[in-house]
Amino acid sequence: MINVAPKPKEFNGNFWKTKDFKVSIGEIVEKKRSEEVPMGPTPKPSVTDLRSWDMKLLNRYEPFYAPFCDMCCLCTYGKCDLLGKQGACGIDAKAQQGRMVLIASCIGTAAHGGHARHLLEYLIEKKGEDFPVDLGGSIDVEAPIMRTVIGKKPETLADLREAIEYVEEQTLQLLSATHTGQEGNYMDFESKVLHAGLMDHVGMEVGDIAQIVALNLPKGSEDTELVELGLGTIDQEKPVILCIGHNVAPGAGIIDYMEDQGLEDDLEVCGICCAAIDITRYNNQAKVVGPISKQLKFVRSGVADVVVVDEQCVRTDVLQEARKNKAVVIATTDKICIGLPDKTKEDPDKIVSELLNDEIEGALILDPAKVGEVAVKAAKKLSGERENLKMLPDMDEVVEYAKECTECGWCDRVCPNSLPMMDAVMAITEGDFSKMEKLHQYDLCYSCGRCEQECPRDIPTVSLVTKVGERSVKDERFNIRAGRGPVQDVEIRKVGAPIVLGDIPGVVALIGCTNYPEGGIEVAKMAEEFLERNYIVVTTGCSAMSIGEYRDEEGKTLYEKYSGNFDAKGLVNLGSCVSNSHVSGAVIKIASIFAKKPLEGNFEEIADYILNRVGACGVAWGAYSQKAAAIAAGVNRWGVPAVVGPQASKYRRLYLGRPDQKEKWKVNDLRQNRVMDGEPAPEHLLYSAENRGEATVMVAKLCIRPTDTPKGRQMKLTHYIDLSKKYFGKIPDDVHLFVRTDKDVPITYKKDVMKILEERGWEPREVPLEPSLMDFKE
Amino acid sequence: MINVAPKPKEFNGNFWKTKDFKVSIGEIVEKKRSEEVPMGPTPKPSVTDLRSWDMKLLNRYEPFYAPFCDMCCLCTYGKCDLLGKQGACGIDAKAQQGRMVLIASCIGTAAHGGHARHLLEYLIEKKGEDFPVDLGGSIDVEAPIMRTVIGKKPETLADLREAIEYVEEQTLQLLSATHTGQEGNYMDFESKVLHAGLMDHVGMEVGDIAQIVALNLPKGSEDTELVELGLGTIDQEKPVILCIGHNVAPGAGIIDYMEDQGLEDDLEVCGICCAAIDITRYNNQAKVVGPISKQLKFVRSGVADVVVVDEQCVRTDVLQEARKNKAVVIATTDKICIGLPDKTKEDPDKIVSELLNDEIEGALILDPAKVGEVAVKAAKKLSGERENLKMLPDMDEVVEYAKECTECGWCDRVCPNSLPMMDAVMAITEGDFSKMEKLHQYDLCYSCGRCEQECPRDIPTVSLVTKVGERSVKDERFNIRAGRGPVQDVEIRKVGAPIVLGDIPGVVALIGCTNYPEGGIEVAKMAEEFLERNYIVVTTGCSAMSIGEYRDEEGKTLYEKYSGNFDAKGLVNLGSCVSNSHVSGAVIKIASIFAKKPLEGNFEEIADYILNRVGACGVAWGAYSQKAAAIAAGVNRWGVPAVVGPQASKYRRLYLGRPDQKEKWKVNDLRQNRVMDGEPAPEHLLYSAENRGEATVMVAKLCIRPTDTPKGRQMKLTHYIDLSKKYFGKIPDDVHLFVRTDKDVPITYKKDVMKILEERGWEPREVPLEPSLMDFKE
Amino acid sequence: MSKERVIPWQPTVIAGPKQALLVTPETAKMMIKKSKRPLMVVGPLVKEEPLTDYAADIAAKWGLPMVSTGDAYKAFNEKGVKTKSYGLVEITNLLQDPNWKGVQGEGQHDLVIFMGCIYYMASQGLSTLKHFAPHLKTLTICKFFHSNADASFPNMDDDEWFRYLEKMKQD
Amino acid sequence: MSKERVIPWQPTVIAGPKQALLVTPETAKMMIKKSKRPLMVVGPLVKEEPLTDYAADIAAKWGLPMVSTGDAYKAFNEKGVKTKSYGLVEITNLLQDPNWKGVQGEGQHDLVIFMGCIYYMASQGLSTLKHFAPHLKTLTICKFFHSNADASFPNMDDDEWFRYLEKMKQD
Repeated sequence: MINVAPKPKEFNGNFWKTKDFKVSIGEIVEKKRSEEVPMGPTPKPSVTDLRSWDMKLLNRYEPFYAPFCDMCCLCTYGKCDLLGKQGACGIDAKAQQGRMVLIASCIGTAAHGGHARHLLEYLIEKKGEDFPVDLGGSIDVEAPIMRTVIGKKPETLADLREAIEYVEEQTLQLLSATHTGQEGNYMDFESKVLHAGLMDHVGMEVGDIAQIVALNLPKGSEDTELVELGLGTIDQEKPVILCIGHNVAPGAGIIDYMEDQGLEDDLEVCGICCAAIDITRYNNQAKVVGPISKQLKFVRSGVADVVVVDEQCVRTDVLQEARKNKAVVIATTDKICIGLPDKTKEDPDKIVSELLNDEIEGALILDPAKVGEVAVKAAKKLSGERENLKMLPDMDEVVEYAKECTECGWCDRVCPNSLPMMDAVMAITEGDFSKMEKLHQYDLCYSCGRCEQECPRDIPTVSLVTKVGERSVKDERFNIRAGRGPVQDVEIRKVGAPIVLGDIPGVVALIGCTNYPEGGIEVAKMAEEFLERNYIVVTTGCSAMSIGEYRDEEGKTLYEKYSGNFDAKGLVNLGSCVSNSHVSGAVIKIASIFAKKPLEGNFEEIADYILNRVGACGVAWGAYSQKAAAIAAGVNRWGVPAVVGPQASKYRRLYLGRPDQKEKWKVNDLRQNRVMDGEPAPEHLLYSAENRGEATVMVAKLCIRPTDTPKGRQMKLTHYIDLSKKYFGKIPDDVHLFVRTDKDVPITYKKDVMKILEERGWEPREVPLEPSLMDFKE
Repeated sequence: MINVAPKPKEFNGNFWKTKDFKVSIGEIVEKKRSEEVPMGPTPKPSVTDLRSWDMKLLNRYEPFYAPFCDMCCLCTYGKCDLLGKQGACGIDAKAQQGRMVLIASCIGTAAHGGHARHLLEYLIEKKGEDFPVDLGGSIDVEAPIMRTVIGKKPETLADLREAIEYVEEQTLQLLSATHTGQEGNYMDFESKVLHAGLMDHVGMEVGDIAQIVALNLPKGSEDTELVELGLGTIDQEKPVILCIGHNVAPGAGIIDYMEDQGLEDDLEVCGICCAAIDITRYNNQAKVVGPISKQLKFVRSGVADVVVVDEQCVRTDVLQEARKNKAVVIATTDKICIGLPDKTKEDPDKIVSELLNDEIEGALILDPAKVGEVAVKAAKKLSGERENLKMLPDMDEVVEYAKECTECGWCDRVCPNSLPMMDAVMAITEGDFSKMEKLHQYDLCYSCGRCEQECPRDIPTVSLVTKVGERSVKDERFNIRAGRGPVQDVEIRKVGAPIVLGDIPGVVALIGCTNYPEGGIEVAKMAEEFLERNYIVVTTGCSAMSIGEYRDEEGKTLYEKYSGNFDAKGLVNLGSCVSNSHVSGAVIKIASIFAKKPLEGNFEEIADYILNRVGACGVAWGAYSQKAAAIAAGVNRWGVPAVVGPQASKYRRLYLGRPDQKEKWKVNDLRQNRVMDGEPAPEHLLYSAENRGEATVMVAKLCIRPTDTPKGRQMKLTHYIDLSKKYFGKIPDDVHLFVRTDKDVPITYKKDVMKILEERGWEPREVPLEPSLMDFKE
Repeated sequence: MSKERVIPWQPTVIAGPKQALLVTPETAKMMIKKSKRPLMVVGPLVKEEPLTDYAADIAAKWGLPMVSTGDAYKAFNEKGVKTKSYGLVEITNLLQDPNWKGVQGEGQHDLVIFMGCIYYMASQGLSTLKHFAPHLKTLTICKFFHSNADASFPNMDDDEWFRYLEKMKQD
Repeated sequence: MSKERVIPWQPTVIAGPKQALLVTPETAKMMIKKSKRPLMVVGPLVKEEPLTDYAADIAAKWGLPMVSTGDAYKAFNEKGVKTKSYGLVEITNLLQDPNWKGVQGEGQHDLVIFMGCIYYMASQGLSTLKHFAPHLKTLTICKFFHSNADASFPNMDDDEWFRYLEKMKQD
């Protein structure tokens, strides 16, 4: 790390004291810059403007559909059975799947875009439209997505508004196409899905940049502080406020109020999901409970006195669950009003009194500052009163409940993961708690609660898991490096060449939820595996938390073991969900900073560059929601492949390549102006793996790119073969596809590989100099 | 008709010659007007700003859910069975239904809003941002929806852009709430549905006003010309261009090109769905084929040489169907690209040649002017070539096909309406074509094609219906009054009092699709029934067409028989789908012009006024799509009830009142400042009737309002009783609920009603002077 | 045809794991006998004979109060059969309210027998009751299998159906 | 439990009117015998004994080429059983292409027997083949009823399943 950039302002527990001062760090950016940049062909592309690029991608990576339902129920002509038939509107099964994926992607885009707009308007109200978008001196190419897509760099918060308006406009157009009697072709639905994904990335970038600059979150510093994580870190003696969701504003309101009142040490503020991440970016004394899989267990454990929900990934039964142990629920955004009375204009003390006297079930408070005051006051008052509340059944009761079990087995059948809940319950009746404890460990059971809902004897299985697992909770003391925001330009300058040439074997982005049995530990192990192998590992959201919940043999978390640099062996926590924009942002910056490609209006050229040259791969192992669909579509359109977990097969659509079809891999060599044979690199755009072993091997393979130097390719193939041997016990069957000339053959595996090459009748082939899917220039 | 307003400029076949001249009619509107108006409490309301109004409505008209599926399949936790259980995210069955309705309403809103934005940008490109929104001298309160919701009147096309941006922003926020882990309460989902409906109405108003002013469509004239309608009106000897969809631009492009080239008499331009309506508003020489139920039959009949599809309500198999008889398909918007190559930048002659030589399957042309040139040239060339193409099986073949039938009966079972297709097919084998002809008549079968898809013997049942029905086609020569756009202020001035006092018994709006067995004739008969009874009947879209397809005993269409005035016995065709905004617009104008309520930012007061005073009722008899859901939610939020057909039970949700619960009908008398007993008027907000008889009686009942004068009430009750006697053979059981004092008792039925009153222990009750759901002013 | 008898008449009405119990007239009658406050709902598809008679006779035999939906009231009224007229969605809405007092004001019903409503609309109404009216059972005696009911006759042709209805009139 | 045997193991996998045919080992073997180019696909859930043996023996008995998914290759390889390794989604994608030449390059398969893939993921893959691969039949011999297959064993406990598998090894 020689090129250390000027560090952004320290963020710490006291920074809000100065948060109204505008701080200038680094050089003043030349205001006219964006005007001088020549504009590419597609600034603010409409739905059809990038269709030709989409068709190139989609012809190579054909949509693979797995219908989740044979029928369509979207209009009152139906339901129509589409199995081998077209519906009453004429639609066929493939188009219908594409349509459902488009709806999901629009919903995902709406979640991020809606959040970004909401947050932006709040921040503009606080800071003014002209508040500068200044990410500090070490980041010059701020907002690479907006630069490319919108065609200019945002200088102020108002400029971000222009970007989000564009997202809103386009998303409405896209959603419109899902109406009955609109789009009818699956390839066009997919093109629209990809556009929705792109809009999602613009929306996420708007959201994160707005909060970074206006709330002075870390601005790309590689050594943000370690923040406490885990149930064991929460001091249950204090009043506890739990924030669930994704919007930093209410959490910031709480912290601001505590600071104003000098109550920093009197209460615990903790978070679940991205709200946790973003609150700790705002203030590192807040604590992270963990990812979404902890939510029902933690709420039911009764530790939290006040539960503040904002938006996204909040259990819709949170009110009902919190009421069980008399915790107070405050809803804070229009997204989640859960039927609560709107108390935004009410006097805070009156609200507190109504809440505590059970006059209202909870409160909807749309003003973050008022949320802060009410939450703190309510928590302080409640904390004492709730002390003697029995939150969970005691161990005797657990046994009594277990004895109710009739072994009908429906708990196992409705479990999304077919976990052996019945066995665990029955074992308890015999005094064996280990099976239930196993379900708790590493969130093998992510406590969705379907077993409990199904149980004909009303055994509260989630409470049983929670109670039995309780004894290990005190040991759950981990940490996470606070989300840093975007990657710095200097880092890109340093790693651009090694990535494009293949010397750094790849950038692996572990993102999204970890809602998969043992999903957290599996993500952590993937991180460890690739870190040990010199990959750059970036992470966000629940994956970033899950990685922090794992300790290696020496008892260190990976955040303690590895640096936060965007460099080989760097473990980079970018931040929350919206920080996923910095994943695509980083690869775009490689094109911009390293390859000096102009970004503005140049989507296709940039995406083509990334697809063919930047060995990056996303992993969303436990992703379950529509946001993940949109994020994946976005990274895919930027040319980055992604691997998802088995449950993601229920997203209905993957993008799979066909390595057996040589013609699919032809590339245009733009340097030599001719069509050349290529290789399946990357082989798939969106791939669902059945288990971690398969996923790990696939990630290594998907980091291969046509522009790898022989040295780089050797290294990538070595990792690919190593991992294949580890998980499959063999050299991969398809290794010959990725050997262009004998210089590519990894030295360690030379003999084995050469034998395979011979068996397969391998012949060396010419390496394209500038492989591309773009048309030749006329 | 004394107060005749200055007529808008005649529209006719030649008007485009002058269409670039700006025409000033009537007085110049005072520019400062909008600035001077005091602003109400909710300009540009956000999702939660009107929540309190929604809760008032929803508490009275509780959501009634009929799940279409027990499961939720929206995230990969699932599918979850919600029957008596909550899902993995915590959601319950009611919230899930609300969520699905919100998704549908957002999609519907997106269809109109997306269309409006797309059209607006096209028109701004053509006319400039500063092109004035001038609806002529007889309309002063233009854009009543925008005035109320946005808080100002649009002066230019650019002002419309501000309105549509607001729609886009809000819709994204609403869609966001459908994401997994967001809203969790069904009442809040419904509040959001109502907001989506409101956004839909803003979007529709933007769309229609933009096209009216920029394309100089009729501006509220009550005597627009009659336009030819029906298959029999099309001269099949000429080349035929068929436009399907909702966007006027490509159709206008075709007509402009024909005019430029002097080809007006050489080709037939006709339309299906709202494109037909809007093209005839642009040029009255175009012809209307009919509503959506004709689509598959007409395409398959092979009459059209070129099929131009734009957006909405286009069969997704249109390409496949058109290809069967070598018709050429041109797609013209991003909404429907159906996999066709984008030829927007190609030379028109080259496109024509590629199309005719089958080099391409069809073309996507995003430039309306180019669509015009290509469509006309292709039609002219194709027309001769296609002459000998066998479009439909001949009658011998029909019999041969019928003989294939094995009487498995699955055609009947998959028919959305359980029509007796099998019997009709079998009858043919015995030489009896009457049963099949019956299916054709009045579009009893609306030719969705599911029977055909299901048939194990591949009998092309739709072709059979089409062929057998062909002989009656030549008689299908009807007319429709061209869509007039908004209601004029002078009309409102005249009818405001009679409507609010009840002297005009009601405004019945017959809107949306007529996709219900015999839906067209049923809608026409409803129109006739209410016209004869002095109601004002307004209509739009496919309903307006269907009304034109009916002739009374004297052989007259209702358009010939009744005037186009917005007055008692007036049959007012407002226009296309987007003209539905003028339905809510008209009732808003009653509040504005007659009651002098300020509109700007005053949503709740206006809606409350409408709910309690304006006896209007919508009917969407054959509505099947998401747009209809959004439109209905919109009229409901404005306080207008709606009756939908039986198939609309598949929309999953109605809003039903409970006349048996007295406390639900209490009103605040704002004049006397006290709570008073009320009456169930209107009784329901959204009601699905099982057949036309039930619907007709319900419509009459739903026109009753608390502010009816005794005379008005007598009249309304007379109609209600008349119709109940006609369809049910009895005086309604609930008539006593609507008699406030004995002055309300209809003279004709005095004896019967008095007897009922006695039986029910009826007591007279005080009549509120200013009944309202709004809170008392403090 | 055996499988075809017990899948929804409109096959895509299938809504989830729960399916109606297939019943014979005997079982159906047992349900009525066991019920404390049964109700019969007849729709416009029984406006024609012999269905009006069957419906009226069955109701008379078992002492079932009758609700007519759509415009079915008229047909029954003309035969002197007393029914109470409701919209199908109205009566369904009332039936899902545990606090509703029933058509006779004596309390919510515990069994509702449907006959002759439009198939898909009845399916939707039955779905409402399946989800939100755990306090009552639904039985359909149409010639169509209604998977959203608690109990339903199978899909049948007219002949068989009439035999079923005939049996419903007897003890 | 009779009904519970022939609804999807995960009950919400129910996708529409079409349901798999319930088969016994006898019928399953008949399907294999009738097939010209069968293929067996084994997933990671058969990595443990006695399942690996069962799978290998059945394949050997009927001369079925084997594809292993996930990381199942290793378990079979270690026993000396030859399988070809594919991702479950990869092999499904190839199977839905009528022009694919099959694992042995001799032509697309006409029967695919699945065993031991993650239940819901297999369901999804079977849905793909149900919709888009009319050229082949799917058979599952897991202990779970797979409604998206053309033919499936019922839901069973281990004992019964092992008896079924034992029978699959015999003529």
